[in-house]
Amino acid sequence: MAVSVITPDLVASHGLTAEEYDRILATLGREPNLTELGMFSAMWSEHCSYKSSKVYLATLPTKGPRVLQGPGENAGVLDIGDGLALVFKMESHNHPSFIEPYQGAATGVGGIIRDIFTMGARPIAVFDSLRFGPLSDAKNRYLFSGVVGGIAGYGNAVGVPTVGGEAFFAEPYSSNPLVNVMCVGIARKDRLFFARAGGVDNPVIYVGAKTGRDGIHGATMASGSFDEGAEQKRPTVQVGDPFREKLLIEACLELMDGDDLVAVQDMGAAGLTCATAEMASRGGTGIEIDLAHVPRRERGMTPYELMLSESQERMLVVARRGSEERVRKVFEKWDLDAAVIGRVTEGGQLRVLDHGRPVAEVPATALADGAPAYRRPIAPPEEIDEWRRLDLSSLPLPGDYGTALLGLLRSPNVACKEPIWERYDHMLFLNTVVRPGSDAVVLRLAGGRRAIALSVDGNGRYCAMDPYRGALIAVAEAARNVVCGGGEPLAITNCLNFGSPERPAIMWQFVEAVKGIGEGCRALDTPVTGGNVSFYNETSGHAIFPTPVIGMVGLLDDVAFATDQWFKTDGDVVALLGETREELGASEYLAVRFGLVRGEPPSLDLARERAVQRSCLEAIRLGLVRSAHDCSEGGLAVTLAESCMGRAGGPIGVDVELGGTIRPDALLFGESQSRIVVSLRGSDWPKLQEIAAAHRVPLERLGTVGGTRFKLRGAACLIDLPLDEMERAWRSGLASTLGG
Amino acid sequence: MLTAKIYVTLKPGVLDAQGDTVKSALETLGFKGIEDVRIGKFLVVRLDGDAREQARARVEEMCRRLLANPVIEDYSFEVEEAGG
Amino acid sequence: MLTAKIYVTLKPGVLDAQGDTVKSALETLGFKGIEDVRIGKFLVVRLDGDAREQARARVEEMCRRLLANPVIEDYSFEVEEAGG
Amino acid sequence: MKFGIVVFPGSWSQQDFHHVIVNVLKEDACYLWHKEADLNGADCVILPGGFAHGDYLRTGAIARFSPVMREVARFADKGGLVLGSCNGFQILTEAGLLPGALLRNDCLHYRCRWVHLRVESGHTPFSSAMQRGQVVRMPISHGEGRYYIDQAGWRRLVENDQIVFRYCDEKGALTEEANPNGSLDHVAGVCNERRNVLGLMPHPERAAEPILGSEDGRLIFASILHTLARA
Ligand SMILES: Nc1ncnc2c1ncn2[C@@H]1O[C@H](COP(=O)(O)OP(=O)(O)O)[C@@H](O)[C@H]1O
Ligand SMILES: [Mg+2]
Repeated sequence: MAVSVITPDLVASHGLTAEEYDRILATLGREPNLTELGMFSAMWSEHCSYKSSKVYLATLPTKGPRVLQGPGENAGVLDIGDGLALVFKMESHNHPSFIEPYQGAATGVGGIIRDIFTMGARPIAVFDSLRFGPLSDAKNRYLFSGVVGGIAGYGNAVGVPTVGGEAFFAEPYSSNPLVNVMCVGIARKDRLFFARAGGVDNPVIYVGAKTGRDGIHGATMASGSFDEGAEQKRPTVQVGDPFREKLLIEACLELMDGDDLVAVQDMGAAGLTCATAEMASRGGTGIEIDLAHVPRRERGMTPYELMLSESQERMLVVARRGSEERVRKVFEKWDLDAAVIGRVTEGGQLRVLDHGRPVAEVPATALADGAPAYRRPIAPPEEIDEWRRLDLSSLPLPGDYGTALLGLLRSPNVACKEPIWERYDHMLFLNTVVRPGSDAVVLRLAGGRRAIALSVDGNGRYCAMDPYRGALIAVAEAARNVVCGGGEPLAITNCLNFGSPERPAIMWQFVEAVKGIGEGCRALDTPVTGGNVSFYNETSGHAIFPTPVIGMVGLLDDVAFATDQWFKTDGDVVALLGETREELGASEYLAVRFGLVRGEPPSLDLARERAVQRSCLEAIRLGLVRSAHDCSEGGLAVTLAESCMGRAGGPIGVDVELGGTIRPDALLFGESQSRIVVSLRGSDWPKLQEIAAAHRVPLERLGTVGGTRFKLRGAACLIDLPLDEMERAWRSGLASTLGG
Repeated sequence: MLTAKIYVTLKPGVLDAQGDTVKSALETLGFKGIEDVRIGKFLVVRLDGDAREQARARVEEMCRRLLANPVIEDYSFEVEEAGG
Repeated sequence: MLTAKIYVTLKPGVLDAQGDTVKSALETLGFKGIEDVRIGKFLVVRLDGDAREQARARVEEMCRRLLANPVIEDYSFEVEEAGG
Repeated sequence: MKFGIVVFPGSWSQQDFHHVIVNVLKEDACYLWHKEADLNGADCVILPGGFAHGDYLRTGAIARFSPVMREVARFADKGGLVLGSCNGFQILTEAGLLPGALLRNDCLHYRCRWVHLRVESGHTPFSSAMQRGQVVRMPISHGEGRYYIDQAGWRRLVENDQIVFRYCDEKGALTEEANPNGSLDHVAGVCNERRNVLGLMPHPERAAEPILGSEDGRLIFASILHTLARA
């Protein structure tokens, strides 16, 4: 093999440290050539190797009676009964979206969808969890509308409905927007596929788009924080083709119905390198490919480029020997190029040839799992105690609480998100029983009574003040949202978005957040089935809020339990499960009214959280609950307002009286956890009381649904607003921020 | 009155899924010998005044700031007397 | 090798919503004196052979059958030596 | 009765139509692959929503050349019932089976939402179960649904009573806000002169079960079934 001269600069420019390079030398017992160096640098990048995070991720609970597949595959898999398996996973596409918002977001959607159908599942829904800097800044508006446009452009065309998500805006995200996408699919339990090569001499088949120079070193880029010179990284932008992805979905699912395939893997980050190395190492085999057979879009591509290209809509398939013809026929039916580029071999070597000439030979496991695992230095930020200090007495009470509420409703973080989800087809497949706009989206499952409820949540502002509690709350809120939809929380996937792990303060945030997630998932019996870590979300040392995003899945045995957050009929009783404490720390209210990001996030008692969720679910299953809406950003007043607005058939009024002697602004806008506002028939009130009592959950009767005004009375505060004025404010928050 | 004709094209090497699809569509229609198809935008902007050079500078700036996406697109343009 | 440059534009009567939006976007960016903006397609088709006239006929047919919709669009094109 | 649902590469509403026809209406349905020039003895042909061929170049522009479309044209020519929804409508106009064209929404973005439609003509095989002036509710989901036709064409539509649905508000008024995409004269659906081909941007299949928010879409299927039963 040709001996290359690998200079320290070359090593550094590949994002590898001297120690990591020595490790490569030791693994190979020789100097790598340039292609091999590139392969290592991509596979050992933070993005692909999880080298800074894996020792901590290992502490998360991943087992449970319903878990068929935990972390480690393309996606997690749950047994949801009726012989069905639910396949789901969340991925980040933050860095590509910062560079090219439309294509970055679009290819993010394409990538996560591939992760789902490679497991044999038909993708049925996408969720998008978004974070941007303030929309007062033109650059942020450009990123926001580009990202939403890309998700819509790709998701609508590929034919997978986008049914829910989040959108949150705060200054730190100006330094790096977050684009996390989750996809959910349904498979037959006995027809699952795994990305494990097997069967020596089985053909390795390349399917889909031709290879170009797209995204070369995208994987290493996704692991490098931005400096002002980020522009130079631009040529690595990948472009998506949702039409070809649709063909890939149909062709692959058609093939997976037969017995011709052994394994399927998509080519995402680190392209052909990652796909071959992971399939081989998972399967305990080797793979040999000849680049001469790789379909290409551009002339003169080198082995280095071919192995590292991140051209989209490409898959690698291991078929049974003798099935080549049938496989080719199916791809031909769907107008897809397929080429046999190699075969499964004995021993664990990944051998890459170019017209028969060896250009790389590396142990597959060395690439896939050989990266070092770091325990980087950890230290809380010096300012943390200062941040957490909040002197309420220094904060004047609002003169007019109605005006204060309108201010919150206008905030993009609380405002109506319809301008976003209206751009997404959220009805395709006829499953959407509870549409976006409510706490959880509820999707019925074909051929049965069952349904699933889903929500994605993560409050970065809480995590900035206390990453442990913030992450704990993210898990609790996601579960609470699912419960409000009528679902029994089953399991989570997640996306952990942080700054540079090489900074002790950031690493501390990460470790604390992982602790919080583990704690929450253990307490709520919702194991972690997979996820994704995105570090280096910062520009010139300015990092984002630490932002763990939780994707929670819940199950409804009967779709009849599906519940939404909107009040239904005049005369219904409005009640609060849980209790309101004087907690204003890290709240939306402080941010909107005083421009303050400080104080401790609300406390969370997991036993209480469980009890509240149990009570709500029990009441829903007894048919008592007309609507259920948990309290989150904006507190009780906003929660009540959201139950009045955005419902089919126009807004409906409410008239409530709040007890309690705490500061009125905390009473109205504080974000105490473990609270759910429900509405029910008056005649059902006693039954709800019994349930709450049985679970030792505080229950307060607040008032009644009806009328044309939003009326809210407390000991020391009053809100009395006409519905249309309230609705106008709420709808104005995001109006015309997305452009044409 | 001046007319600016602006051509916005995908940078070489950037995937043109639309162009590729149109190419194979033309081939199924029986057209042969097509090397490739690239699809871009054609903008016609009509401008007041008749100072060509100033106009060129303005159009250049329009392309840079809004009409073309420098990440994946190139642009070129001509400025002519209206009707031209 | 020949290159066909094809321009597909919306018929004069047809409202160009995108063009109008780009116009106002340019105006908010501070550009003045813009009469109007029309947005069409710019296709570059590279063809084997070098028989210009035949090529013109083929491209004409491509436009008629696929590339433009006569209900809403007009088209025009040039055929040049490649690279040209 | 047997419905044939055409599947182009990039179509995505075919499963939804299939579900409604088979599970809700308890009728027969089969898929018609676009490469096969055979309608499989279908009594009514449906062109579903989606992004056939990615909607590249223009929506429906490439799909109209699929082999199956020759058969669809022949079928329509013999008086067979053809229904195109969303992308199906766009394909039918590109194929010249329906007048006019569908352009980018005037808001320039994709819209997925519920709309109200006013029935403008009950005199079609697709609307006979509805009264003129009746207001029905169905979802739309498209980025290019702005109906356009030139003056002469529009006059012909009106004279021949070919406008079947118009976008309106819940009371049936043709207000500006009720027109979700800037369609000419609020047109949401039109038929051909012979009245056996209908195209509409809304999705009747998404409004066929109470749990999904409306059953109004069933009126279109009911009309078709009624017509076929009498034939
Ligand atoms: N980016 C988005 N894409 C799709 N739906 C969204 C998006 N952002 C918010 N939504 C929807 O808006 C509703 C309100 O969102 P949010 O305020 O985050 O709810 P919650 O506070 O209960 O988590 C939810 O139904 C959510 O699915
Ligand atoms: Mg909620």
